[in-house]
Amino acid sequence: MSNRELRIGNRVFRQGRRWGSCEMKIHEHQAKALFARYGIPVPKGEVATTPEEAVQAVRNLGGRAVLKAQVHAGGRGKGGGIKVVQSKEEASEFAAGLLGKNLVTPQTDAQGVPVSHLLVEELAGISRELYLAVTVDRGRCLPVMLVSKSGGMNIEEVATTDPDAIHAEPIDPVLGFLPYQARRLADKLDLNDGAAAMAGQIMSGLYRLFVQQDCSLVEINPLAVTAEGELIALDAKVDLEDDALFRHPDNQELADHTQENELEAKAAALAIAYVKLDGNVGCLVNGAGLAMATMDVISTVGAAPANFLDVGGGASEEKVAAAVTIILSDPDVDRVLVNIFGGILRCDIAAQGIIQAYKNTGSSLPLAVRMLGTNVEPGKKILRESGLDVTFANTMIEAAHAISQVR
Amino acid sequence: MSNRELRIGNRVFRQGRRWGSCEMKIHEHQAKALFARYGIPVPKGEVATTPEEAVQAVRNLGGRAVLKAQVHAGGRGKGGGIKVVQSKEEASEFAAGLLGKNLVTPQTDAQGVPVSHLLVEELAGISRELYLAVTVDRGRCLPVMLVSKSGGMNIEEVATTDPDAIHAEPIDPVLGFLPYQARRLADKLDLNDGAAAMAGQIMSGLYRLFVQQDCSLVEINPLAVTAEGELIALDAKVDLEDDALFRHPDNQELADHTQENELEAKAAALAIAYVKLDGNVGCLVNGAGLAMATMDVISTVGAAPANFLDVGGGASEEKVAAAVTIILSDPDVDRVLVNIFGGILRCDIAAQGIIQAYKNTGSSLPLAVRMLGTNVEPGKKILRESGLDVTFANTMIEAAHAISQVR
Amino acid sequence: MGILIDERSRIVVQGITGREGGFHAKSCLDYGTQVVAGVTPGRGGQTVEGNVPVFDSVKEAVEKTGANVSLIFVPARAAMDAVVEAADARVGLVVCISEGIPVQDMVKLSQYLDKMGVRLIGPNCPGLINPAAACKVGIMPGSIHLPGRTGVVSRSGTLTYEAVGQLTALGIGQSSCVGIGGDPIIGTDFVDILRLFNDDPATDQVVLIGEIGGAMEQDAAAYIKDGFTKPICALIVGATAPPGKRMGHAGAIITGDSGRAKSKVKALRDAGAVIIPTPADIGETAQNLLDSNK
Amino acid sequence: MGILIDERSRIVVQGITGREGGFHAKSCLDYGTQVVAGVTPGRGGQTVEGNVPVFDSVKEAVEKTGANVSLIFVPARAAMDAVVEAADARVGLVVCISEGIPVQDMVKLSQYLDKMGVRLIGPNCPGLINPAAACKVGIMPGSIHLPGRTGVVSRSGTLTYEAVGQLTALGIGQSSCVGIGGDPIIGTDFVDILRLFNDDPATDQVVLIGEIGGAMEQDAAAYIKDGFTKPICALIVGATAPPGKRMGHAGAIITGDSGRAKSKVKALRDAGAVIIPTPADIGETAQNLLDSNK
Repeated sequence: MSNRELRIGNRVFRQGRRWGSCEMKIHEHQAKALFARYGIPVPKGEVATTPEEAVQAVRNLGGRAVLKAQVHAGGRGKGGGIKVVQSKEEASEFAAGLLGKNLVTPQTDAQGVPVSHLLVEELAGISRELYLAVTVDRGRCLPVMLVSKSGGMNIEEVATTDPDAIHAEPIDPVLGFLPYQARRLADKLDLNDGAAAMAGQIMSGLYRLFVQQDCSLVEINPLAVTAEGELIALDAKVDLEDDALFRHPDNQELADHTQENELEAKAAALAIAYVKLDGNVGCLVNGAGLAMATMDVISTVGAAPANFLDVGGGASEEKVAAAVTIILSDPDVDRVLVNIFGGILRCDIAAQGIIQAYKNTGSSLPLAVRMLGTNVEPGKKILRESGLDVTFANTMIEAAHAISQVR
Repeated sequence: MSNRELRIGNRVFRQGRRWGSCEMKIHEHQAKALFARYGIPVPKGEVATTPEEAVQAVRNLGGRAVLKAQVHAGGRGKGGGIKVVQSKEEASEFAAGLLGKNLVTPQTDAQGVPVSHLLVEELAGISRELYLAVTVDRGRCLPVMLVSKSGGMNIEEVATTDPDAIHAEPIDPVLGFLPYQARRLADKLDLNDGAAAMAGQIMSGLYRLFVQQDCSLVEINPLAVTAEGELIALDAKVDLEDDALFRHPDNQELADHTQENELEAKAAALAIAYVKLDGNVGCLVNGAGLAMATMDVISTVGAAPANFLDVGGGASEEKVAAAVTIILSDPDVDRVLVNIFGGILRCDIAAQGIIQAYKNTGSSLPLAVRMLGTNVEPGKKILRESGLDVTFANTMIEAAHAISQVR
Repeated sequence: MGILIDERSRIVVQGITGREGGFHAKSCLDYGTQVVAGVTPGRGGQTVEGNVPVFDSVKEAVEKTGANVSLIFVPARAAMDAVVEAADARVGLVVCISEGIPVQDMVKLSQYLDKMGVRLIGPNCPGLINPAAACKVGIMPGSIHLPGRTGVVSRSGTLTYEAVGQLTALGIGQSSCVGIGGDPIIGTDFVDILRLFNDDPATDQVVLIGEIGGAMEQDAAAYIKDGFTKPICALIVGATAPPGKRMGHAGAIITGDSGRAKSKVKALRDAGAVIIPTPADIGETAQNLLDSNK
Repeated sequence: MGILIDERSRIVVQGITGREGGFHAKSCLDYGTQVVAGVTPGRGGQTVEGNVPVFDSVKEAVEKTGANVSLIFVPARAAMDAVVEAADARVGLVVCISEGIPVQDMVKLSQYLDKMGVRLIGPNCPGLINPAAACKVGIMPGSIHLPGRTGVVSRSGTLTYEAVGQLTALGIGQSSCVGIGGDPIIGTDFVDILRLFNDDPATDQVVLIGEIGGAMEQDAAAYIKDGFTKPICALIVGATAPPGKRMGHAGAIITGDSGRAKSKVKALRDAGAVIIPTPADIGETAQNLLDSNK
């Protein structure tokens, strides 16, 4: 599934955060290993990195299995990243066709994401597919357990088309998730007594995982009811909160940077919020709100931003330089708009960072610069004397007009 | 230290519970093993069950050590249960003189408690002795961290003679124990920066131990400041809450029933609140308050209760019979007063239990019975027809008079 | 009148299909109490004790029957869950008979109930009764009570019955009797109940039964001195409990000593309460108090 | 007048000896703010920025200087501790500039602050300013502000400065400006601030700057419809953020799409707010609003 908010009516269940902060995604097989630690049943499976390992894993599972590409992207099924195989030949062929290649799904860009691991799992006889998740209810400021009988589907779609099919139980952080809440939710899932008790244990484990590992989202979609009436987590999604990773050194090692856009990964490593977009106007802005506003204004004058970029509040000259270097590394960028409102970040620092990046990259792309606030005059002076192709603007809209008129 | 409440002015820090519920004590060496798991520094040491093991342990520690009898009683030092030894001969002699024997301390009865384990520990160079504990503040309904510079002393005495020497920091259960609270308390202990940081870590570990193991009290007395300015827990007290032991199956195995009065242990195993006293009037009562009131009334008429006993609310016939059997097993008892106010416990059930115990033990001790409440008439009828030597009374004071007049 | 419960109280019994829950639900019904529902998960749809419907959840019980007071008999391990379920179902008064709730669970629970504005009586308590309203929400024997104008509040269970028995024997009726429970952390304390009695026009005087341990009686004394306007007599039991005796696994601790009982007696006397000399003198002292305030 | 802070506000800066804390403490002082104390554990006894005394604890700072507002610059990992320390020291208003507090810590913190009745602005916010009182508790450039009668509230930092800059350029002064912060869980939301503006006699109209993500603007719309009595204009930024794009490690998520921005705009317009068409039109729209309500 994609990474957007889940909303039911006017209630927003956070599955993502504002631009400028982040979740760390992990692979399904890593998430399932965490599930197992918290007593949540998962299918028997092995991770394969070569076709030979995949064949051996299929053999270990009795000759039939499901192979699942391990990528940080939803839509794997539609993209051809999941296959049920009935023989080792099938397994070998599928694995060879994916491992070391890029997988394109409806949620990736045209380039796709590299596949280096396959999860090979036993097949389960499924009678129904449920949905189970823990995230934070932004309005109530509380964790919330979400369940639905409509598992296996995109949950945002369910929330839009049939909001009553999703049931939410807020969780008090002192008390934790209580048995009566599990009973209430299990009741919505039409389970028999045994499965309801099992669902209660799974919910309780899922909540403990959410809290103890500092997650922003844990999700089981689908949670299958097997033909035998057992429950099993067929998929697993665990998003770890970046801001809390310092408490979990082990989890930091679960990161897979091959799954990220190169520029975005570079930016992330520097704690710069950067999102690659389709246009040609590179944007250096401080503050997520001002960055979005700048994009809006650029669009207003008929131009197109090449990126969202928030260089952050307390940026140093080096950080600004790194941000500008990332902007200039984007081959789509042929001009740059700077919109800095000095607060914690001082304009003179920003100016020096810009110059440093232009020098280092040898770039000569034209700049429209709008600066205000702390140390604005020294900042402008530094840029004015730098020899760069700078047009100064007093307002956002002036800057947008100026940059759009560059030939 | 003894097991009474700690009170500072009108504030009561719970170190014990009302009669009728209980804490499970564990040995110092077991408590120190828990300390180590929570990062609280303890002296290097070994447990010895024979003089040979004690000698070997002293040798392992370099020829000098402190030997400490492992008993569930305070006042070990005064009772001769602790000794610093400078040679293996000394160690052997001291160990041989204690192991397999009973140790009498100011807090045991004349019989003392058996010593089967010695803790052999390295010696620390001590410059100061501090006090540190976590328990529950009954008034605030919150856990509380207690510290004092007056470590190594009986803390109730400190609380009485110099209450300002004890500093308390209540802990919010949602937030846990916070660094600023550690700084505030460390500040009261006159520690240098390094030791203050270490104290903060110890406090934080002590709180996590308290919460995660469901303790009613964790205490370090003394927490020594060594000559090198390090902190180390020289003694360790961990009381586990009985009511929460179901959550901690491992901890249940830490019980040492050899340390308990035999009748009290028997009663405890049956969840009967029983305390052996000095008198001759056995008391069977339901309810802790009524049991205390009964003792008070017996004293009023010049007689002396042989025990406190609360048979509990939902007692079955078997449980009542067991309670009466325990009363009759006390050689000091030559008469029995029954004071039952039927609520959850019905009088007829109580009557049948009494008769069963008298039959099983073949006892013929006289009874004064006062019964009221649920099913009182059937209860009296059963006793009246039992053939036992029963005097009925309508009030507590009548019953007390009746039993005191038995020859 | 009377406090906390009256003719409008509609009781849901959590754990009604258990042995104790069933026995005492019937006893409450027999006394005249409106026991309108029971709750046992998985037993919804049954009826018990004549025609009391059983529901799977408190929420359903409240929606279907208008229950506004809960009486809890579930095992200790399920008690926190049961109390929170009642609080979340907007039951304003929860009476928890269950004993053995871990103290640290009570710490969490008391935080939560404060936040929710829900009053808990207990745990490990006999409950409360309003004889004039024929409303009994607890395990006390109803037959010993007599409608009247004396309030009773106690930390104890059976000792409360003793007190009531002595009052009734002298014809002194009770406006309300509340057993607040003996655990270290309880939902409602002496001061809370005294405030209610102070504001209750049906209560002329109060009998308070305290004991050694804790400082709740001292807190009560402080309130009596400052804000309580009615005659009150008080008993402290445990004066003869031997001090400082080290207990075995069983009995925990003799938390107080006679000095402690004395300090409570002193605080209460200094605050203006009449002291009941021994547990055998509850009725007589209350009678004297009545006579002297005529 | 103005909201939350004024001439009587006495500021303690937690983390005053750090680079940012020191820089902004000075900037607040220069603006005229009474910065009466700083706190850095272990640095008590020093003075900084002229004669601001540094204390080891907030409690001491409050006792010695009468500080009643805290401004926090400590690193994210220490921020929860700093906020609670301020709250426990009875500081009624806590402004947390620090960013990067884990969401689950904010869950706990918001529970605690509710219980304590302490107001938190932020975290991850620029703070607030009252130009007429020359009181600035935050990191905004003071020079762009002008005393006046328009209130400003925003989820953003620099975008707030942008809004203020446009207002001041047209001579529209501000009664108070509050940046509430952009995190998923924050201490004070749009509705809280709108209520204060509604009751503030010094505020004639309000500029609200929202963005995509969350539902706080919809909540604000509901309140504007029901209870807000003053003219208000609103901007929602992020309309051109592409919907549903999967982000890398860095940027997390584009949480909204233009539809989402549209739904916020619609809710606000339906509630009676005047919509600011683009981020370049904040000043002009506010001017028109002023003119039409003369």
